Amino acid sequence: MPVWNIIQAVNDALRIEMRRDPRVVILGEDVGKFGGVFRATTGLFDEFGGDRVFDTPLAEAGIIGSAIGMALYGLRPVPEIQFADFIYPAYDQIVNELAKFRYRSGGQYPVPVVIRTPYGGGIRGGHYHSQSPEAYFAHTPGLKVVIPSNPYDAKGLLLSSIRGEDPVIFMEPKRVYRAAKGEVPEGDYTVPLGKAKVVREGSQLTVLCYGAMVHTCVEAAQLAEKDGFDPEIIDLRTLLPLDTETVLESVRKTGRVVIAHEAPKTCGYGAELAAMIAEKALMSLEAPISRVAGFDTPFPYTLENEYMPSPDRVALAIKQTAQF
Amino acid sequence: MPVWNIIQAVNDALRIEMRRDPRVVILGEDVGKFGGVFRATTGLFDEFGGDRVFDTPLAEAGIIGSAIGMALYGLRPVPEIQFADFIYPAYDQIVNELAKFRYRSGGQYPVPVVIRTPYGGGIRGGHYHSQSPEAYFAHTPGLKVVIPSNPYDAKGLLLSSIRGEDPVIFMEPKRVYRAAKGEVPEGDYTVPLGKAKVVREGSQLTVLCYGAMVHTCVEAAQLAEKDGFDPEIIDLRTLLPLDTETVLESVRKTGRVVIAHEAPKTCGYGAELAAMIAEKALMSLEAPISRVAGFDTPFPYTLENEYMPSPDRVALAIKQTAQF
Amino acid sequence: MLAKGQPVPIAGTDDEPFSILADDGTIRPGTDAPEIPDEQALKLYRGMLQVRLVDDRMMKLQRQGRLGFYMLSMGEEATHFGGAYPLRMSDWCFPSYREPGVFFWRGYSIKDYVNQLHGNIEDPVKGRQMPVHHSANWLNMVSISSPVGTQIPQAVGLAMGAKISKKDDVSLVYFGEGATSTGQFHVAMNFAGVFKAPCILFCRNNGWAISTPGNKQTASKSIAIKALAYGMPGIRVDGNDLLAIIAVMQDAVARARAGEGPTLIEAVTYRRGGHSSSDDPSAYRDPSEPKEWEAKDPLERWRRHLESRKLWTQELHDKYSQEITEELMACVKAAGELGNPAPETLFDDVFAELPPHLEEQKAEMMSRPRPKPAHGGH
Amino acid sequence: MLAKGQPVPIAGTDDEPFSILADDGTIRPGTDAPEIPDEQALKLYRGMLQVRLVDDRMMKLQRQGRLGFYMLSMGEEATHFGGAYPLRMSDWCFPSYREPGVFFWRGYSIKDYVNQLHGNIEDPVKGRQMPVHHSANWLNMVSISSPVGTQIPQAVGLAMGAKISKKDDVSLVYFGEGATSTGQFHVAMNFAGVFKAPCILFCRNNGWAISTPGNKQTASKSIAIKALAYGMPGIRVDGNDLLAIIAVMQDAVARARAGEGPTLIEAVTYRRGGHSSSDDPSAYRDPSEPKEWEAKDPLERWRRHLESRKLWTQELHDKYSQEITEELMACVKAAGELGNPAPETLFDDVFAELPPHLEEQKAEMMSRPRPKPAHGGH
Ligand SMILES: Cc1ncc(C[n+]2csc(CCOP(=O)(O)OP(=O)(O)O)c2C)c(N)n1
Ligand SMILES: Cc1ncc(C[n+]2csc(CCOP(=O)(O)OP(=O)(O)O)c2C)c(N)n1
Ligand SMILES: [Mg+2]
Ligand SMILES: [Mg+2]
Repeated sequence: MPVWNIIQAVNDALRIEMRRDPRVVILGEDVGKFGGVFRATTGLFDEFGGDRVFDTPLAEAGIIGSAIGMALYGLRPVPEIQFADFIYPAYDQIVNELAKFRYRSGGQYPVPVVIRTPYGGGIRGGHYHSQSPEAYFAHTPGLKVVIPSNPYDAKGLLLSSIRGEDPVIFMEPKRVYRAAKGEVPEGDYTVPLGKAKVVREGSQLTVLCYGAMVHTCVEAAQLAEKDGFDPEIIDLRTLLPLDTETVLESVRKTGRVVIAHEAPKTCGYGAELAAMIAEKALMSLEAPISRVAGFDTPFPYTLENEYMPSPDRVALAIKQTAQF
Repeated sequence: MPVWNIIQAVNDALRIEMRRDPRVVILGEDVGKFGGVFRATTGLFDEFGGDRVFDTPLAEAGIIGSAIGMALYGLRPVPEIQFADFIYPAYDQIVNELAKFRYRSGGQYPVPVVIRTPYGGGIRGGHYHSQSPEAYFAHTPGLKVVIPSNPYDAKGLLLSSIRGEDPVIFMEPKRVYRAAKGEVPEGDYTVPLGKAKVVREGSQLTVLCYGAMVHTCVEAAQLAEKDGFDPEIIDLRTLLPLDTETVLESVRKTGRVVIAHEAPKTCGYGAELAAMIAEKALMSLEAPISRVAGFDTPFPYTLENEYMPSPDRVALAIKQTAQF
Repeated sequence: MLAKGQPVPIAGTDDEPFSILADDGTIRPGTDAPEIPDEQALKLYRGMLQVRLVDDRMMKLQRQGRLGFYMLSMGEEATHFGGAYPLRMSDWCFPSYREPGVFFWRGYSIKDYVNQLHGNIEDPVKGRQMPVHHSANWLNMVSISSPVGTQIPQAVGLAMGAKISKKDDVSLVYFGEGATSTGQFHVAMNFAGVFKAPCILFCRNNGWAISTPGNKQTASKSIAIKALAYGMPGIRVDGNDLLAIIAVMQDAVARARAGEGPTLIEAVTYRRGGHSSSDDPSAYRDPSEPKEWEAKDPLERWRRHLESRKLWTQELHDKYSQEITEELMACVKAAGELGNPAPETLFDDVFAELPPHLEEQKAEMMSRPRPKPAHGGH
Repeated sequence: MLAKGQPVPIAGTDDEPFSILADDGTIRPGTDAPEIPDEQALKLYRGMLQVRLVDDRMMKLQRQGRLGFYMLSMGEEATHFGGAYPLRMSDWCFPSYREPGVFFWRGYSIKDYVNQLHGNIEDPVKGRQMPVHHSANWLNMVSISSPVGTQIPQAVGLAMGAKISKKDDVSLVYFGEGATSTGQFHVAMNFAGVFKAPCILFCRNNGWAISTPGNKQTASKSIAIKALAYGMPGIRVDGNDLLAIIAVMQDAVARARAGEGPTLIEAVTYRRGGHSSSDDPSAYRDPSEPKEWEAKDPLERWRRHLESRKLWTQELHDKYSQEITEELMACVKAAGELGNPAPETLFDDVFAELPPHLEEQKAEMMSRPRPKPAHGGH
């Protein structure tokens, strides 16, 4: 099996699906000949031509709006938004249109559009190249939200997303685009949406995370382990629908929870996780639920390392929660 | 003291502030001569003229973008977005610009813009005239989020908002625009941002709510009371910054929490409230935290009464939580 | 003036709208009018009449409190049928909320129409949207949404999709002049130009966007001239002249189908009624204005045209009116008697399959004692 | 050709960009060139040279890993100074990320510039933004943001604000041709037209938006022609001709100040470097293209002009270069030695006052053992 990074895995998934399904088209800024600013669509223009892989004018509302139209005609558009920070001009098309089309038409008009977009900090990008807007989308009924943390999942989840019948916000952790490497089977396979994965079994406390934060949490666990702690780490993989079962099972076992994400704490996805647990497993809890998150400030530039949850910070939360 | 409804109170606040401060200007769709589709700006065009109260072309991004520019020049714009459901074309201007201007400029450029917008269901408006997008804004660092439930607060909070130095999303509960009546002092007074209000003292459990839902919760309390329950009801008034102290004090007293809002449950503002409580007052809790919220579907038309938390539904949650 | 079949000129700055039918219903000399077979000509008349009668009845129902909301298109009916007539059934239409005639022309029944307004159990969109937000996938009529302008990039995208799929289907998208101020209009026009999308962008310039008049909406000399900003033809047409609209639409459709790209059409008309049943136009406009436009009524102009062709008779008109009214009244009665969609249908169609969290919410709802009956339905 | 002081014509479809300076630096016959006093003419030269030298050095620092990111404006310097020169200090400018010359002209120091790039403790924006995102409120230079096009409606709004305040200040807003595809451009242009905002909308058409060439950005014949869609004058000007830009800017500013409304200026130029230090243009464009544009270099053209006016000498050039380089090197050295903003400053300026939840987060951060030193600063 080849060892790939996330970019390669995404690229491979797109290629496989475009070969398999002539309805799949890719559009976005600089995704054509250039292959995207992160090079995730490299080579696809050459293989599939400008009808199926094409650059658009600089207008995210146009990218998503036109993708919706293509989906209505029966295509399977996989638009790229260059950075998640630039998705907001398309926000109306996403939350008022894409998310509601099937519902508002009484089921007449499904619009299976998969929006790929790199998100997150750690690349010295300041607050316009580092945001983690997943909670905005998880709060919007009608959208699925998928965030892989590694190449294997990236490929399998992307294939599931494109083959599904629903709109998906597929957020790619750009900080580990190249750093997260792993074995990726060649050819076709899928990873189902809505299934979390226990990436480290542990007895003492449950760490919930997704995307690049999974790597931070694994490092944190290694630090904590040295001091004798034994956390379980769950990579959620899909935020919506959430794999409540896997989460609750772990929480019921450990009775303690740390949640980590990069997005600002207030009303972040961690709030939903904590609330869900406080609703369904309160009586299992032996310690306050701890959220390690970005601060409630815009994402900074120079101080990004202070801003983003670090392994140290997560490890501290693990220890404090375990010792509560 | 006159008995006014919320529309009258908002109108009065705008008039008072426009008289007091020549920097205040109002802009939006149909806010001029017509006085706004809900008539909240009635009479202001006549009193202050078309330079200070004016209709714009149909473009929310233009309304908020230009309001930011006016604020940079030293004005105090109070733009109206006709329905909160139509705020998304301005989302980029709000979350990437308005919210971050002060921060990103190192404090050089405050932009005190107060966006007024009617929100919420119950007017048979279907999913494009009923949304409650407050969580999107509460999750965005740099914005204050204010939601009055009654005329007195509407006036006092709006005056505080306009006089403050920060951008504010001021959401008005349109279902009770006319139905919520109350005594409103003439002339100037303010209600401070960031202070919740206990609207019903109770010993048994804490109900957290805001906006139109306050009325639903008060009705629910009356129902529950008949069966011998004694809930405390807190009207949050400001969602960001949240009055954590008042909330926690009550929770520590009662040990039980019901949260009610109209917005979809997942990642709604209730998630933040529950998470905050699970972090800071877990050990006081004697029952799971219950969220009574809109379902995770788009807002429906015919079935809106099934969708929106009703007094019955909140009362049931009160009883179940109290009896847990 | 525009001769049919010739390339559509880019609208100049001060163009009078292109017109074929004179006020008396005759064909203006020197214009090359499209030929509309008698049967079709009458069908168009019947269609416009149907919109008029339906609108009238629905506004009454609304005033009686039997409908939650309604939007009239009185005086703008020619834009519906002029747009719809030149299309094939495999073409697509993205309506805004003020073109019921397009639905009817393509085969949407009064029954479906009235049921949608009631949001009852037979509403094609299952009571999910406000009145006038129709959707008919069996007619390639796309679901209407309230946010102004959002349908425009979608229509362009659909046309791009047809082109990518090597089909010669075209899409037609309607919007008001107010919508031209939105960012959506711009990005859509720009995509259409760049991708030479087979799309017809049809602006019903009816002079008002709620209380905002056209001259506060844009400082450009016309809407059609905006086409220049996107490298596509733009044409101003008399929006109350059914024949002229058909002519410019036929040109635009032919060019789109031939791979020659999009066209912006500005149909100059007038919103004679209020914006919606919630609106009171006397608060912001001079009542003499709609009066003036009554004289330019598109239905009456078409009637005169049919008369000049010896097709129209009072008897025929009465027959149509009666047929339509009877059908309408039957549908209204039936619609009023139908119940609401079942509460549990709230959870359908959010996704293709019900995910666990919705399953749970549904179960929770169904386990509760039923709340008081909801409004709507009857 | 445009005569100064006369009303700016609306750009036709195939207009050659307006130009005053011939390639050899002389004034084209028949053009009415603005008079630039000698001292100012030299100051403009020095300014453009400074941008060139600063860019060059900063790219080197970036390549050495001493700066996180950089964006060049090589070849586009005339657009900075041509835009800045006709303004008063009470006027406002909303730059995009590619006009450092406007900052310099208005008095932004190399020190501030370099400190911003380092995000260090003396960065005027406190290390809050990526390199090249300057802000200088003491110069009415508005904070740069990365999202393309967002500054355009803000600039129009500021101009509306000046008008509402009965002041005759104007605003100037810069953007690339890529930005004209955004909804923001459209809503801004439309507001500017409707409100006759005293705003100059300045498009640096440099041919590329990252890897996307101008002809994939829009199908319109020019950017200037888009002005027609908004009822305002549009003008195409040679973006490498400092004098021509000053001329059209002076006209536009005069009309804006006189209450005659906005102007769209399209300055036709070329992005000779990569989009940014992260970009590799060889992946998508023919290297002969930038080569060709080297021959049209704006700095060189201005140099020839000064030479024709007997103002330029090699000695003067060397003196300027040396002065600039010395200042620059000193600033680079100093900037590299300065530390980062203190961690607790993370929480400043989110709001006017620190609310309780940020107070708490700050306390929590400060109570933790310090993490490894952050990047940036040095
Ligand atoms: C994005 C958005 N903003 C505001 C509204 C409220 N609104 C509904 S219709 C309308 C006016 C539309 O005018 P126009 O486009 O001319 O269409 P017409 O009603 O005249 O057919 C407005 C402002 C909306 N639906 N969507
Ligand atoms: C809304 C948004 N979408 C995408 C981007 C990514 N991006 C940054 S610059 C750029 C190209 C801009 O081109 P142009 O407007 O021509 O300006 P130039 O770089 O040529 O000066 C793109 C696509 C962005 N910053 N903002
Ligand atoms: Mg209109
Ligand atoms: Mg460019």
